[in-house]
Amino acid sequence: GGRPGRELVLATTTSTEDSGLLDYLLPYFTERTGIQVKVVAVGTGQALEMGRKGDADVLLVHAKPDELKFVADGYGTERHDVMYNDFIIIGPAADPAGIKGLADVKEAFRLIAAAQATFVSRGDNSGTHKKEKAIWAAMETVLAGDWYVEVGQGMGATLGIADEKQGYLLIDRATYLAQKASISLEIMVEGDELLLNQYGVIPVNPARHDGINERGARMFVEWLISDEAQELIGKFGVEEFGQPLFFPNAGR
Amino acid sequence: MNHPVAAVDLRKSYNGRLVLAADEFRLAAGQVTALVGPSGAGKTTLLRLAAGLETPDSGELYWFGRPSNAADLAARRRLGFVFQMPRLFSGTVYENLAYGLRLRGLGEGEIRERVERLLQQVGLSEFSAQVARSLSGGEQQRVALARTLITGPEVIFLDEPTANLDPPNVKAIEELVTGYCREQGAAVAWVTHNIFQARRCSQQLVFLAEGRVVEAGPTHRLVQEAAEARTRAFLSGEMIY
Amino acid sequence: MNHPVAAVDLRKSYNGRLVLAADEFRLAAGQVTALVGPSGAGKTTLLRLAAGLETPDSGELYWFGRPSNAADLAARRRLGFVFQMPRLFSGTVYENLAYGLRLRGLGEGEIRERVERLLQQVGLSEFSAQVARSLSGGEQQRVALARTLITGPEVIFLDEPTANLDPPNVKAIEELVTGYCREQGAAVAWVTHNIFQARRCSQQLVFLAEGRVVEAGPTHRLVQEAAEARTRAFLSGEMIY
Amino acid sequence: MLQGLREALGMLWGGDAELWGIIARSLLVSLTAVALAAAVGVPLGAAVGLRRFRGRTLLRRVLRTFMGLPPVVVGLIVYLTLSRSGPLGPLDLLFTPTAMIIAQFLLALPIVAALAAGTVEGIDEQVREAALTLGATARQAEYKVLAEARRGLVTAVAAAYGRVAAEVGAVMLVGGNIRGYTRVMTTAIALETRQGQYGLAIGLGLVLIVISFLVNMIVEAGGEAR
Amino acid sequence: MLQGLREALGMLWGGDAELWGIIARSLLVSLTAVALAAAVGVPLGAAVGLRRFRGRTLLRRVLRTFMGLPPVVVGLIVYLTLSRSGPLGPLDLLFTPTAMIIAQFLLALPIVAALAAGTVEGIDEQVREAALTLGATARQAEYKVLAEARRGLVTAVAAAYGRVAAEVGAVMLVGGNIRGYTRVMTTAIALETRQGQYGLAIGLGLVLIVISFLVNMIVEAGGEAR
Ligand SMILES: Nc1ncnc2c1ncn2[C@@H]1O[C@H](COP(=O)(O)OP(=O)(O)OP(=O)(O)O)[C@@H](O)[C@H]1O
Ligand SMILES: Nc1ncnc2c1ncn2[C@@H]1O[C@H](COP(=O)(O)OP(=O)(O)OP(=O)(O)O)[C@@H](O)[C@H]1O
Ligand SMILES: [Mg+2]
Ligand SMILES: [Mg+2]
Repeated sequence: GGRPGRELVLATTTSTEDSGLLDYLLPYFTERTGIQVKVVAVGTGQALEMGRKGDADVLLVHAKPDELKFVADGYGTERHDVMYNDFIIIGPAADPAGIKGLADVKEAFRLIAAAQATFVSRGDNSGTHKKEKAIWAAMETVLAGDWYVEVGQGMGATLGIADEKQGYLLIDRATYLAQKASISLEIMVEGDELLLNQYGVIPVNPARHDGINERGARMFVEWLISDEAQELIGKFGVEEFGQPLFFPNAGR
Repeated sequence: MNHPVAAVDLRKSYNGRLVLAADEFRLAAGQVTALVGPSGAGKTTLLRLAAGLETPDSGELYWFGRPSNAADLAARRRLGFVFQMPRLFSGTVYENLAYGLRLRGLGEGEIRERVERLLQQVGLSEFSAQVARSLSGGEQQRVALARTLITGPEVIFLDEPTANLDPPNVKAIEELVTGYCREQGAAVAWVTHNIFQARRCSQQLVFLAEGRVVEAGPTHRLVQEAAEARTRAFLSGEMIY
Repeated sequence: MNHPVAAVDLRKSYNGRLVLAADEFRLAAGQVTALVGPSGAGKTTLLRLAAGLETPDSGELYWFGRPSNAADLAARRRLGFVFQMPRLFSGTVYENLAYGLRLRGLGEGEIRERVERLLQQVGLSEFSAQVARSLSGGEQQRVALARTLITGPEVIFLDEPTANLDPPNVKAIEELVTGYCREQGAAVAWVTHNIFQARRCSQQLVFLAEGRVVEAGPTHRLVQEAAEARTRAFLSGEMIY
Repeated sequence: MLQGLREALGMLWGGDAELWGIIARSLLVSLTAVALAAAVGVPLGAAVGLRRFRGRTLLRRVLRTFMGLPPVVVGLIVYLTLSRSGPLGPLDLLFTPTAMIIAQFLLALPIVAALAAGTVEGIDEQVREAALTLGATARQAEYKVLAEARRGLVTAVAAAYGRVAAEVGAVMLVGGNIRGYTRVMTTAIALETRQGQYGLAIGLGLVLIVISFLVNMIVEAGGEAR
Repeated sequence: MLQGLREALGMLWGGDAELWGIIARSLLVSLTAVALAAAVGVPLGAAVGLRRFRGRTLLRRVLRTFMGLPPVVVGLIVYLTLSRSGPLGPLDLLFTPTAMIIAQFLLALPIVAALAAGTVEGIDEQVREAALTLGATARQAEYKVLAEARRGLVTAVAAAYGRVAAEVGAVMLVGGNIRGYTRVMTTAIALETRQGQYGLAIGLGLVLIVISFLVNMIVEAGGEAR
């Protein structure tokens, strides 16, 4: 079989679609190449699984260790950095744990745990969740009790819950900015190097399945890390939010 | 005389066709009023109107001397109706008979006693536990009658209650109903196609045809000197079918 | 003589109670066989078994000289059944009559013609477009009969087909059925509680009681010299109810 | 996939406290919601099926349409109502099992009512009349019709249960899928799916189906018994 | 919320091509799925309701249970079947409207069948016997029962339509919610919800409900007509 070479299936995490980045970016790609991109936005784990099963031609995700393993296992042919944004800790204005303005995430986490202040976790093994777990792992906190709420949902939904519960939350800046207007939580901690959120692009290995759109995937990767696309990424969101949502860093 | 049911000028049309126009209709306490007439004459319609199951297009209806009112539960509970086709509930014969008594709040002991007596009277003692709808046609007809009689109504509307019965059973049912009528002073309206039955059991007779009351009066008088040819033909037994 | 339906040793129990045990039962072509007997005797059960609507616990059944087989559509289509309670389909009277003809692939013109003829014969010409289930009891009974006769069956099972009819209508139906039987050479099984009807219309008679064939034979002979007291009592008209 | 099923079964046998907790919570939420929907929906359906009143046809059509209420929309409406900034915010019900019951109740109600209406319409007017002539009040006569329509009502309730027990959109929104508190079978399945754990997701799905099967058996038995 | 509704209606009136495309696609997918489910489910339900065969009780119970198939699980099973690495991979149906129709068909089938079975059981055995004595084949007699059960069957189909038209879990998985290709009303609503556009999500939901209402009216009219 095989889809017509004009179509490409891109599996990606919900953040790229929900932020509007892909709707903004893809028309340019289609114009250049004539290739229609079919975006399937799912959880990170699900996107990788789609790649393993050969149901997507190319992946755009943000869970670097998993991505590297994916390529090492032979499911993908290569991996390129595309862009990054960063995670931030947001929380209620009252700031019961007293973390506002801290530069050290670990210190912030420790204070939250010590105060038993409500903390809302994605709890879904997504890139964001893994980042959060990595930070917790550095200390000996027992993640149990009413204060630690594991919701098992996407970023947007988790943000809604945190806002309702007036809890702290680790969130990617793009999602925060996109929904900032409708919530009351404020930025507490930002800027720690630990909080970088790297996105990568991976063409699925055509050798493992019939019908992978190898050529399309290659063109997509090449275009995404090209100067044109990188520049577009850097401009996205500036008009609306006064700052970019993603920072291009291909080849850097 | 005491007339628990009285109606004036009842009219009913279906889809623009007038199927009943009864100037006067009364049921006397302690008497059986036979309703006879051709198929489609309006006998069932008249019963249904008189029992409040159907709303007349016009006319007046009185129950126990007062304007009828379907919301008047107490009055309605003094009426009983046995449909032309038995409409038994799912469940056993016992449950069918017990239903009306349960509604009236009787205790289970009293219910059992009454059900057993009634079933015996209609010859169905052994069928108490049988699924009612699996009974034979004639058996179902008797259950339907018993189910109504058991509630002790003062007015009973019977729509061809013995149509599916053999002669001995007809005899038993006739005796049961006329006995009840006499003893309880109940008013009975009894639709039948059997002229012998009408003669045997009724004191009053109403002859309907094409939606109109052709003739009405005491049965013995009409049998001897009906004014209308059709009534005479029917009552004379000239047509015994 | 030609017997389109013949059965030997038919037995049927419900919930362990034997309700029918008929050693022999036959229907002769061109003749009406009356089935009489008390309510619950097993008349309906016998008809249903003979028509293949019910499976006997044991016994043999032959249709047109061959073992009966419900899957044999051609044979089944030569049988007709009129139920004790009319089971009309939703829709109009016309649609009810047309149904059997449509199944047989007749054209709409032919259907209309036949329906009109049959409706006239049962006195329901004006009711063609009425919703069948809104008819009066006797009207429904006639539609049920007409719906079966219209298919031209060679064997007809009639379960109390005139129970809800007035004398003139009974007369008309009797003439219709006996005429059909004679002219078409059809075999007719006719359950009735009316001894006059049995005498008038049947050549053969079967008297059932408590699930057994008490007596069977030519009607005129049984009327004169029935062996059993019960049969005599019934046939003599001593019990006219 | 077999692997996932094995894993799910292993958790069951192994007495995995979290899984059993999820199962218990699912049953609690869905059964409560359906019980409430039956309590309101059966009388409502009976009224629509049996009574003649203005707007009856419209109401029936609305109920039928609402059999297809999108769970996400119901979830959103409940969400916005219970939200801190919503009219019922002070009750503090958002992200609780109660909120999930409310949402599932709203989904189940039109299903029970519309199917019940259809069922009682099928039972002949004759039953109602017979009951009336035997001395029943209008309400008692309706009840008799319902009793005769018992099997159909059981089917209606089973359909509603099927809908809500399988539903994920509404409970996800108003419950929040909070681990140990509002996580139920369907939201757990959705979570496993998002993580690409298809085997485990299907395994949990099979467990859910088996539960539904058992619930159905019990409900049916209840319907036959009376 | 009103704002969102206004926005949704504005898009409708404004002839927003994308929205109208989504509506058309939703109708195409759900109506096709339900039509297929009716074609298979009505005869299946009739068989379960009317025939006596071994395993009938079990089959009926299974159908009832499957009224509650979790959409996500059905979606996953269809996904794994149609996946490139699944048995039907070569057909290349994943993330197509066809895949969505298959998933919704599987969800609708048990609903149609179980409700149809309940409905025909309610129609008396008497109708079937009457048809048989008038010369119907076993099949024709069953058809007559179905014809008498018409209104109940319409309700069954309406219930199934309601289920699939509102369903999001299965179509999201097997369709992928691809813009302009497999995005339907419910997946669009889910997307808006994820983006926090609650108003617009509810607006779209109301549009979906209005569509269901119209579909119901048409289906009902069809049921009365015959
Ligand atoms: N709901 C209805 N719609 C239309 N016509 C009706 C309706 N009910 C009764 N009719 C008609 O009204 C007439 C009188 O019916 P009714 O049942 O009162 O007759 P009846 O005297 O009881 O006849 P039978 O002896 O056959 O039972 C009949 O011709 C019947 O077709
Ligand atoms: N399905 C059934 N289950 C249990 N008993 C049954 C069933 N069908 C018939 N019977 C019983 O079998 C007996 C014979 O029934 P059948 O209908 O043949 O009587 P019948 O002679 O036609 O009576 P009728 O003149 O009252 O119609 C009755 O006592 C009836 O209760
Ligand atoms: Mg009548
Ligand atoms: Mg009989």
